[in-house]
This record gives sequence, C-alpha cells and structure tokens, in this order.
Amino acid sequence: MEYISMITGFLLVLLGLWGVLTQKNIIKIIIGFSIFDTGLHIVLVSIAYLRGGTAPVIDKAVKVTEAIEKVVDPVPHALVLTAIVIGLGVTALMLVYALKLYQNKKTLEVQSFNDLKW
Amino acid sequence: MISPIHIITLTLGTAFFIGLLKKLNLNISALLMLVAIAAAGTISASWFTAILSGAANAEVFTAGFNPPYSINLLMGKGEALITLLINLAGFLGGVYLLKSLKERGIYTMIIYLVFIMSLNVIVMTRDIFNLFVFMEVASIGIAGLVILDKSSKATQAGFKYLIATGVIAGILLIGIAFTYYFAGTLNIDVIQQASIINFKAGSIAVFLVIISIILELKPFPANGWGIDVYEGANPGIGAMISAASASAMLFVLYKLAVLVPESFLQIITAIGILTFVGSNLMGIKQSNANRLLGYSSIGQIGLLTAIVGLKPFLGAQFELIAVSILISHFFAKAGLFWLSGIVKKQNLKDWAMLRQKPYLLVLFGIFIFALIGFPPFPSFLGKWELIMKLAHSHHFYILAFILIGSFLEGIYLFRWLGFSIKMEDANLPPLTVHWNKIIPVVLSALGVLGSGIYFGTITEIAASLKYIPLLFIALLYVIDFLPVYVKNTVSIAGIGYYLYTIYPDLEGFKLIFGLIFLAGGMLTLVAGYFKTGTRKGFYPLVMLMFAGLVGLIEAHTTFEFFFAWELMTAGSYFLIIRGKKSMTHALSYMLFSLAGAYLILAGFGLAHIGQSSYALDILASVQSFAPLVFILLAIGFMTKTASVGLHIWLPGAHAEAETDVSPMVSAILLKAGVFGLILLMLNMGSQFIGSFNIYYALAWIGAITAVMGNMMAAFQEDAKRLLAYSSVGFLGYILFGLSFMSHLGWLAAVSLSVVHFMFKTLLFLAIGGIVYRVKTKEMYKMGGLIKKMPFTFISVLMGIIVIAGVPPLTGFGGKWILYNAVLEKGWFFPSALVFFAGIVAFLYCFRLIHTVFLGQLKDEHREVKEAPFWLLLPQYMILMVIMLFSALPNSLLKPIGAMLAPIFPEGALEWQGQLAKSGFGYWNGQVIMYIVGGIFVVVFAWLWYMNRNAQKVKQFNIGYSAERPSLPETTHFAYNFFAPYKKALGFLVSPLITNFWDSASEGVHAISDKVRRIYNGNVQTYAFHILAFIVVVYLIIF
Amino acid sequence: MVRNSFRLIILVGLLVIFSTLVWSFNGNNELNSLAQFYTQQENIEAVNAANLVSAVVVTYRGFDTLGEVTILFLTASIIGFFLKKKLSDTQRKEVRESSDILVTASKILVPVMILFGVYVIINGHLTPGGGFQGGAIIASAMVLALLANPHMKFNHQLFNVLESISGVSFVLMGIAGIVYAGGFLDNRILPGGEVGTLISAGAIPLIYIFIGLKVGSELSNIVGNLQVTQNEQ
Amino acid sequence: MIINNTIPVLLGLMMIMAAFVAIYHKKLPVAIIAAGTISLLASILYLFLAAPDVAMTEASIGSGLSTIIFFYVLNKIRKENGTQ
Repeated sequence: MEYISMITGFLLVLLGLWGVLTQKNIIKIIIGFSIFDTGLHIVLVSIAYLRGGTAPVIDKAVKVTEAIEKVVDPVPHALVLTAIVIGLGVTALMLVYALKLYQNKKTLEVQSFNDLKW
Repeated sequence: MISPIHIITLTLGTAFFIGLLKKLNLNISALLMLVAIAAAGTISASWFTAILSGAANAEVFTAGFNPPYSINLLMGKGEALITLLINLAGFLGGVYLLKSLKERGIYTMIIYLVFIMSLNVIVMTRDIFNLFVFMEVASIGIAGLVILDKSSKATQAGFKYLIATGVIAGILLIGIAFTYYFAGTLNIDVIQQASIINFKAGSIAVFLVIISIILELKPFPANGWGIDVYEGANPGIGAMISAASASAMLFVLYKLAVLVPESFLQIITAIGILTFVGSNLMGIKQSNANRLLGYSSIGQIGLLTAIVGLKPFLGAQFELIAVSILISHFFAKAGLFWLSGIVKKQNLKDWAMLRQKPYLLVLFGIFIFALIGFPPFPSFLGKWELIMKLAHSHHFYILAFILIGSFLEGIYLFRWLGFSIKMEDANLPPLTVHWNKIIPVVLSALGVLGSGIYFGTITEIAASLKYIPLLFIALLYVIDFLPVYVKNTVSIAGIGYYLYTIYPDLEGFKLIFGLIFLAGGMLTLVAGYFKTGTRKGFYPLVMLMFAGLVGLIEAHTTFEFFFAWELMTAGSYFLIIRGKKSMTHALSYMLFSLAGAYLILAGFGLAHIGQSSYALDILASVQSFAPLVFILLAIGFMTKTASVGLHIWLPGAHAEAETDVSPMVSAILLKAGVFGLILLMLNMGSQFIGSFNIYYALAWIGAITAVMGNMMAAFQEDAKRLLAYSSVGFLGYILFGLSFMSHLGWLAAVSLSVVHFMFKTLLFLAIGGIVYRVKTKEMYKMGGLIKKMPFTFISVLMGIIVIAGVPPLTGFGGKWILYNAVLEKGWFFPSALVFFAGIVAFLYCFRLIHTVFLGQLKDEHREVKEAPFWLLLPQYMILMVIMLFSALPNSLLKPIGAMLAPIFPEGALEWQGQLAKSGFGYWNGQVIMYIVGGIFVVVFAWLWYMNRNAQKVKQFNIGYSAERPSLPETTHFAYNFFAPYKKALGFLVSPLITNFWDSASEGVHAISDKVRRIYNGNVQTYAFHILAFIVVVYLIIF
Repeated sequence: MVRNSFRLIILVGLLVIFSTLVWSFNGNNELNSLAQFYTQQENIEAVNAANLVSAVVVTYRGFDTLGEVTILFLTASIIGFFLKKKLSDTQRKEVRESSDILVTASKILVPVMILFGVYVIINGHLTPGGGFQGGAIIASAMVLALLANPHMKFNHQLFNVLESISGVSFVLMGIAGIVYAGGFLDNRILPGGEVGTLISAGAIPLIYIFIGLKVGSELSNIVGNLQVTQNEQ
Repeated sequence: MIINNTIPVLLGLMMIMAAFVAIYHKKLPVAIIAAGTISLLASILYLFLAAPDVAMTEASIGSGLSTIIFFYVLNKIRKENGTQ
C-alpha cells in the first residue's frame, strides 16, 4: 500500500510540476504548485507507514506498552503537518501576488510579466 | 553568557509583540525592532569573542531532550561569526530602511524582524527539517520584503521568487524525507555517522538536499529568479539578500558539506566556478545598477561556494580564505546596494551623480576595490591564499577560471567606477542624502577597511607588511584641505625621509630603481608647485603609487611584492583617471594591469609549488612548470612595460594625464615592470621550452615594440601622444637588451632605463609646460615657439638628442653598448629591426622640435609666456645630470658594470678613464662630446656667417588667394608631417593590435549578451532551469 | 511544442531520480531508533500525550512548530500590508446579498464549528487533531460567517491582538521551559498528569490553545483581508 | 489485503485524473475544485496510511481553506475584470 501511495505521490509531484511549467495562466500555475505540494505530502506519509501499523495515538486499541510495536512512525506525520501549513501559507501568498499582478496589468497570462530580464 | 536561544526568543517575541502595538506608534515599533536586532547581535558577538578566546561551543537543546531526539542548535565559532554578520547587516539595514518601513506600516517591520530571526536559526540549527522550515520562513520573508516597493516590477520579482523557492523547497523536502527514511534521523551529526552515502538511493537523498541548498545560492544558470529579485526589489532589501541571506545559506552549505562524499564536493566546486565566471560574464553587458550588483553578488557567492567545495584542499587556510572573501563581499555588497538606494538612478552612467558628494565617491571606490581584492582589504589576502593553495594542490583549471572570473568582474566594476568619476553629469538631478541612509554605508566601509587591517595583523604572511606609508597616506587625506604648496612640501619631505631611512639597505638594482622611484618621484613632485589651490585628493593618490613602488624595492617575499604591486596599480589608476578625457584610458590601463596582476599571481602560485617559503628567491628554485612560471610572470610584468600587444592602454593614459602626472606614470611607473623583469630574469635565469629559448622570443618582442612604438610616435599629431609612443619604443630597447642575458645587454638595458627616466621626465615636463601655455596638444596648432619659450626649447632639444641616441649625449652611450651586445650575441634579425627603430626615432624627434618650435608663430600665441618656473626647475636639474653623465659616461656605466660583473662576468667593458672598450671597438664619451661640440660651433658659425645678409620677412607678409580650405589644419605643413612615410610604411602601424583587443572586447560583450538571453523573465523558464539543473547535475554525478 | 518536449525530457529525468528512490524504498517492518524512542513507554509517559504526533509536534519538534506558526504569521502580515489600501480609497459598494439558506445555515453552523474547533484544539494531545486543525476549523467558521453576511465588519483589531498575544505567550512558554524545565519549549513546566486524560501532557494543551488561537486568528486575518478588499470597490 | 491495495489504487487513479482535470480544464473554478478534490482524496488515503492527524489537517487546510482562498482571489479578479 505504501508503494502505491508513494508512486501516486510522486506522480502528483511530476504532474504538478508539469502544470507549473506549461500552464499559461498564473492561477493554473499556482494550482499546479498546490498539486505538487499535495504529492510531496503523500510521499512523506508513505514513508512513515509501518506494515500493519495503527495510528500513533494511545487509546483503547493501543496500550502504552504496545505502542513501540504497533504504531506507525509519528515523525513524518509531524513533518507533514508542518509542511501542509507552510504550503497553505505559500499558496495564499502566491494567490495574493497573482491578484496584485492582475491589478497591475489586467491579465493573468504569465508571459506578460517579464519586465525584468537579462 | 546569554544562551543563543535568546537570539530567537528576543527577535521573534518582539515581532509578535509589535503586532500588539499595531497603529499605536510606529516610532516605538521601529525602535523595538532595532533594539531586538541589536540585542541579538550582541549575543552573537559575545559568543564570538568568547569562543575565539577559548570558550566551548554553546549547544541549545530544545524541549528538554538530547539530540537527536529533539531539535538542537549549535553556537560554534562559525555560527557566532555568521549570526553576528547577519544581525549586523540586519541592524544597519534596518536603520537604512527606517523610512520605507515606517511608510508601509508596522507589518513590514514584523516581516523584517522575522526574516532576520529566521536567518539566525538557519545558521544555528542542526536539524535538516528545522532548516527547511526556517528556510521557508526566510523565503517568505524575502518575498514579503521584495514588495516593500510598490512597483509592478517588484511584484513580478516577488512572484517569481515565490514559485522558484517553492519548487526548490519541494525538492528539498523529498531529499529530507528520504534522508530520514534511510538514516532514521533528521539530525545532521547523526546523518553523517549513518553513512547513507554508501548506497545509491541514500546518496540521491543527500544529493537532493544539497542541490536544493545550492539552488538557494542561485547557481548559474538556474538563477534568473534571484537576479530579477535583486533588480526589482528595494536596494535595501537587495543588500539584505546579498549580504545576510547569502551568508546564511553559504554557511548551511558548509554545514551540510560534511554529509557528502568528495565527488560531490568537486561538483560543488565546479558549480561555484561556473557561477562565478558565468555571472561575471553576464555582468559585462549590464547597464542597470541593481541588476549588475545582482550578477556580482551571485558571482561572489559562486566563488565562495567553490571555496566550500575545495575545503579539503585548502587545509588550515580554509577559514582565513572563506571568511576574508565572505567579509569583503558582505560589507562591499551591502554598501553598494545601499549606495544604489541613495543614488536612485539605475543607469550606471548616472552614477556620475556621486561626484556631487565626494565622500560618496570615496566610499564607492572602497567597495569596488574591496570586491576586486586590492590591498588592504581582506579579500586580497583571501585571494592570495586561495591561489597559492590551489596551485599547491594542482587545481590549475580552477585557478585559471577564478582569475578569469575575477578579471571579468573587474571589467564592469572598474567601468562603473570610471563612469562615476568621469562621466558627464550635466543633466543629473541633485543628490540628497539622509543620515539614516548614509550611516550604514559609512559603517560598512569602515568595516571592510578595519577587517582588512585586522586580518593583516593576525596572518603570519601579512605580518611583515609595512603600514607606515599607508599611515602617511591617511595623514595626507586628513590634511587634504591645505593648499598645494604645503602638501607638496610634506610629500617631498616624506619621500625624502623615507629614502633616507632605507638608503643604507639599498644596493645593486634595488639602489638604481629605488633612486628612480624615490629621487625621481621627488623631482617630478617639484613640478607640482606650479599648481595653485588645493588640488583635492591628488597627494594621497600619488603617495599610494609611490608607496607601492617603494614596496616593490623593499619586498622580500612574493606576497609583499604582490601587495606593493597592487598598491602601485591602484594609485596609478587614480592618477591616470584624473586626466582630462581619461575615462576609457584609465579603464584599459586598469584592465591590463589587472590581467597582468593575475598572471603574476598565478605565476607566484605555480612557483610556490613544493616550497615552504614565500621568499622571492624561491623563483630561483622553481620545482615544476618553470617555463610556464617564467612566461606568466614575464607577461604580467610586460603589461606594465607596455610591450607590443599590451601597450594599447599607454598612449591615451599618458597623453591625457595632468602635466606633472605624465612623467610620473611614464618615466617612473613603467620602470616597475622593468624592475619586475630584472628580478624575474635574475632569479630564474635562462628558460627553454624544449630547445626554444624564451629569451629569443623576448628579444623579438622588444624589437617589434621598439619599431612599432617609434613609428606610431612619428605619425602622431598630439605632442604628448608622440612622447607616450616613444616610451613604448624605448621600453622595447630595454626589453631587447635584457633578453640578451649578457653583460653588455644588461648594461645597455639598465643604463637606458636611467636615461629613459631622465629624458622622459624632461620632455613630458617641457611639452607639458607648452601645452599648459598654448592650451592644445596638437602640434600643427603650435609653431615658432622658440622665441617665446627658449628655455623649454633647450630642454626639448637636449631631450630629443638623448632619445635619438646620437652623440654627444648619454643616449648614444646606451645605444653603442646595445649594438656591441648585438654583435656579441648574434641575434641579427631582431637586431636589424632595432637599428631600423633607431632611424625612425629621428623622424619623430625631428617632428617634435620642428613643428613645435620652428616655423611660423601662430597668431593666437603671440602673448604666450615661457613655461612656469616650477616646471622648468626640475627640467634643468635633469639637464645637469644628463650633461654630467654624457661628459663622464663612466660615472653611470661603471657602477652598473661593477654591479653586473658578479652576474655576468663575461664580456664586461674595460674602462680607461672615460674610454670604454668592448670586444668590438671603443668609445670615449668625453672626447666625442668635445668633437661634436666643436663641429657644432664650426657649423653654427658658418651658417651665421652665410646668412648674415639675409633679409627677414615679416611673419604675415604674404597674400592669400581667397581660398578657405574645409579643414584648415590640412594646409599646415606640420599636419600629417610624415605623410610620404606613412604611405610607404603605414601598413606596419595599421592598428592591428588595437583592432585585436577591440574585437576581443566586442566578442566578450557579444557572448555576454547571448548568454544572458537565457533569462527571459518568464517564471516558467526559471522553474525549468531549476529542474533541468537538478537533472543535469544528477546525470553528471550518478 | 519543442519547448514542451524539453520540459518533458526534464520531467522524465526527475522521474528517473524519483523511481530510483521508490525502487530502494522497502517500507517499514519496524520503527527506526528515533521513532522507537518516541514510542517507548517511558518516553510516552514522560511527555504524557496520548497522541504521539502531538507529542512530536509540540515537544520534540516544538521548535519547528514555532517556525510554522511564524510562517502563518508572516503570511498574514504580508497579505495584510500587501492588500492594504488607503482609507480614502475605501468605497463600499453594494454586495449581493447572500441567500437565506446560507444565512440560516451559518447561524447554526458557525457556533457549532467554532465549538468543534475548540474541541479539536484542547483534545489535541489525546486524539487526532490539535492547534492547527482546530485553528483551521475556526477560521473556516469565520469564512462561513463572512459568506453569509458580507457586510459583517471584520474585526481585525481583535484578531490582531489575539494573534499577537498568543504568539508572545508561545514564546514565553518556550522561555519558561528554559527556566523551569529542561530547555526551550520543554512542556514539562506543568505536571504531566495521567496519559489519556484531558488535563495531562504538561503544557501541550496550553501550547495547543495558543497555537490554535494564533492559527485561527492568522487564517481568519488572511481571509478577512481578502474580504475587505473584496468589498472595497 | 485486496481492499488494502485496491482502494489506494483507486484513490491514486482518481487523484491523477483529478490532477489532469485541474491542470487542463479550461474553467478555473473547475480546476480549483479538482485540486481541492485531490487534497480530499489524499486525506482519505492518509486514513488508510494510519495518519489521522494528517488526514484531518489535509482536509481542513488543504482542501478546505486553501480552496476557499483560491475562490476568494478568483472572485476578486473577476470583479476587477467586471469593473473594467
């Protein structure tokens, strides 16, 4: 299962990058970026998976003493939590930039924003 | 000691707290922001000093668990230094940005503070995911700060930056994830022990981490987004990115470099070098100041990246090299960005505005010289050590590329400096300077100067450097407001005193050249009394050049020699650029000098292979590549002697220089190259490539230089240019003489050096006096001045007699010995050229005396007076010496001969009183003088007798036929004086060499222009570059 | 088309890199030593949070969390000043009224969502969830409220104060960790309690409250800023 | 075992399809919703991978808030366009 999700994650990463590289509309580029981000998160969670493991929460099903054998690795989960929130921040910022760019030039075409070059 | 964690708690806490204040009070918020950064800086500084004086590194364990279980921070020497730099930049940048931050509100202060905080964490953290988080904080912070300026360009730059760093961060995250999977930890130290690079997937994970860090450092060519940010953002932010952020990321690279195998390090080096050369190449074509600074920043960071990659080979010197270059970059780049914010004009040519406030110009110059690596700035030391170590470890290609990159950087930086000193500034708006903007610039200039001197004192190799001349120069800056005669007297007295103190230690060549440099310097300075006013900034620069020259004489080690060489170059550059239309000439002088200096540096580096000492006599025992060392050093020195091919800087530089500067840069400065060549040849002796004698090539170069220089001189319209070219020719004789490696050859060369000093000072002062009076340098606009300026006429007459090498004056003696040397040596083909050159010399001598002094006096020159007394005085002092040496040639030649005897015992002249005997004949200077004098008297008397009845025609007693030629000068007999010869021989002087350098320059510019087209401004292209960069490097490594 | 094929080639290159990674990925049959440390009985009891992810997020990697909170703070600040307009430009324009269904639904849903968010936050050390998730839920509630009532005056000042106070408190808690416990952000400044009960896990619930408040107010601020510019036409 | 593998495969395929829609669909709202769907599907996948915390975060932030922000900005841009 973890292989499948990891492959899915990587494919999403590549698809997202493809979107970033090929789409002409800035919003579409940002969508591509968020797909890229989601893919990364899936890869990270897949790495944490322990065969037959349960969620890293101590409750009735998992006693304190059994945790070490039963639960999946909590570390990547913690990392993904952080990464998701960071991703939200970055995406929101990109969108606000897109808005500003639109206000400047009344277009979302990425080619029209290359005033700075060479 | 305060725990380093409080760097973070203070800054972050303040940032959160400022949010509470909101609109309450902007001033209080700004104050709090600066106080927080200053406090953070104080903590770093206290740790830095503590660790330097032996305290243990500080470790911070968060969450009460030991690493690797929780995130830990480390405060070691490196961390302390880098966080200190970051907080320093943060503080100064905060002061600089005060107005902008207040204008855009409290949010911007929060962003700024958080940004500085994140850089501190990036440096200190030992956990790679934590690194990722705070790198994101820093990226977002930059993206937020970029839009401090409301322009559309800033927004575009910020957007590109966000996308690019977003993609990079994603790749980093993949790397971190798999590093965690394979190593089971996120702690850098534990990852290092886990040795996951031993299998492919593990090393790919590490590769992804490292490549992301490298990408954050904006490697060529995947760095368009970074450059756009530099251009689009407020320069105050550019300063932060270039100085603070880049330092932090470099440190991260250094920190993570322990994870990678050596093959990775080589790739890092290669990427760094490529970036250094590539972005400096693109800088050449750039005309926008901020963007240019961006290219330069990225280039410098590339160099530092390469240094990180080269760490294993730099040994104990790594710290010194990295830190000195980093600090120079740090202060200089921050200062330049801040200056750019003050100037507010983006076109480089508009930087002429800086002249409105001369101290800004001084600051600008300091930063430029610090970036290029001139003494006494830290980068000088860093570059020297780097080159030495690279040569030692046989990294020749890297060495070459670093020097090429530095040279390319020099091209645009010095062009820019030239613009600011010389460009037209008629239509530029006035410059306003606010205190908060200028203080950071001044402090960074002081920072780079102070750190340079500090590095000088702590480094063993630099400990022997003499700073007394530099102190004297500083004194001259202090008294710069005083009138010329005071400063001139102080300067002459200073040189005189210095000569007096070192005189007992001088002997042999050092004595001769020491006298040319110092006594000659005093003599030419005497002419300076004719100036009135204060002549601002002149004397420190003159003294800088003389300090360099005397340093050459006093140098015992290659390092001291190079130090002095660079000082001399810097001083003479400024002297030359003071001239009238000298912007381009000063630039080409600087570029040739820079190239020469780098060749010398490379030569010294190669010479040092396998030797432990830096003493100059290691040249006598070069272990490997001896011919190459010789060629590098010889070409390096020949840039100063202006040998053919390397001479194109000279005519313009000498001709455009001020009246009393021309003799300094012509008669004196060129001898530095001769001195270098003598030192080289003395130590290295004969050199062969296979069976080919390199000296034979030198003889040809000398001969061709002589012919070409003299012919060019003959075809000039400009009197000072004529003299300049004649110097080129004469230096050709000297090189020719030296190349013989025989007693007579050297006797000729050394005595001609002395003679050249004398007559060139004489002629430049004389012609300078005329130009000063008649306000033109064109010879056809002069004429008949013999009656108006008789004293000057006598000087020029004597001068050209010496130049032409005709009896009875001392120039003949030198030539006579040279011809004897030729007969002895038997290199007849080049010698034929030299003979021919001697004939050509007559042409220009004749032209000089004829068109200037004889013929008709121009109407507008009727009121012309004799040259000023202070210009004539040194001329007549020299004339006396010339007469002495001519009448008693052995007073000059005998001591030189005695000095040469131990080196070349064979073939010395025999002296019988004033009679010199060689294997081929004899010459008695005294007798010749009497004979020639006698003939002259007889002929003159005869002519006087024959013409006593001739009728004098009034000057304007002629009629015109009412024709007005379109070009009035064409009717003047002195215009295109040697037209027939030019027709016959002109092809020889067709500007092949100038054309060659022009097209070389054009080629470089064209390449630069082509290469920079990859930055098409499209964010998708940039993202593509980033990904392609990763894939390509991957393919190279795996 | 040529361009796209270049891009495709590069992505195929990335695919090669990634597939090497996937190829060498074997899944996990047991936890690595770091995870074992976190899941050891004595360490679970030392931190005393039933939700091990929370334990990692707030304790072991609390410093990351601080950074993460900072990022949101930063983003909110940037958006705050980026979209700021001069007050004189502000001209309220008629905004389309929301449908009755939305208004009614929001009246019921908003309090429930906020309550749920609070629940998620304070149970963060016991069950899945925590400050981020709860904060996001609260922010969603705010969005809903804004959608239902576009004229609602979004009280930035309140959120700003909340944001700042919770941020400062977070840092102060961290410093308290240095003074009263083992180091920065050590949550054992409060008694551990018993695993699985509401009052346990040292300061984790407290920190999560601050995080939740902070995240909630930051996200609400971001949305609020967008909303304000929405209305300014 | 079969369920264990088929559902992730299905989820993966759906996500990739959604990704194509998000990248290639002409209408931006559809694309944004498709991107949100990916996040939503991912959060289901996280449940299978025993990561309820992540699932919750992804659902509330990835598919919830960020979609909302997308729409806010899109709406804003539309309005700007309308006033032109």
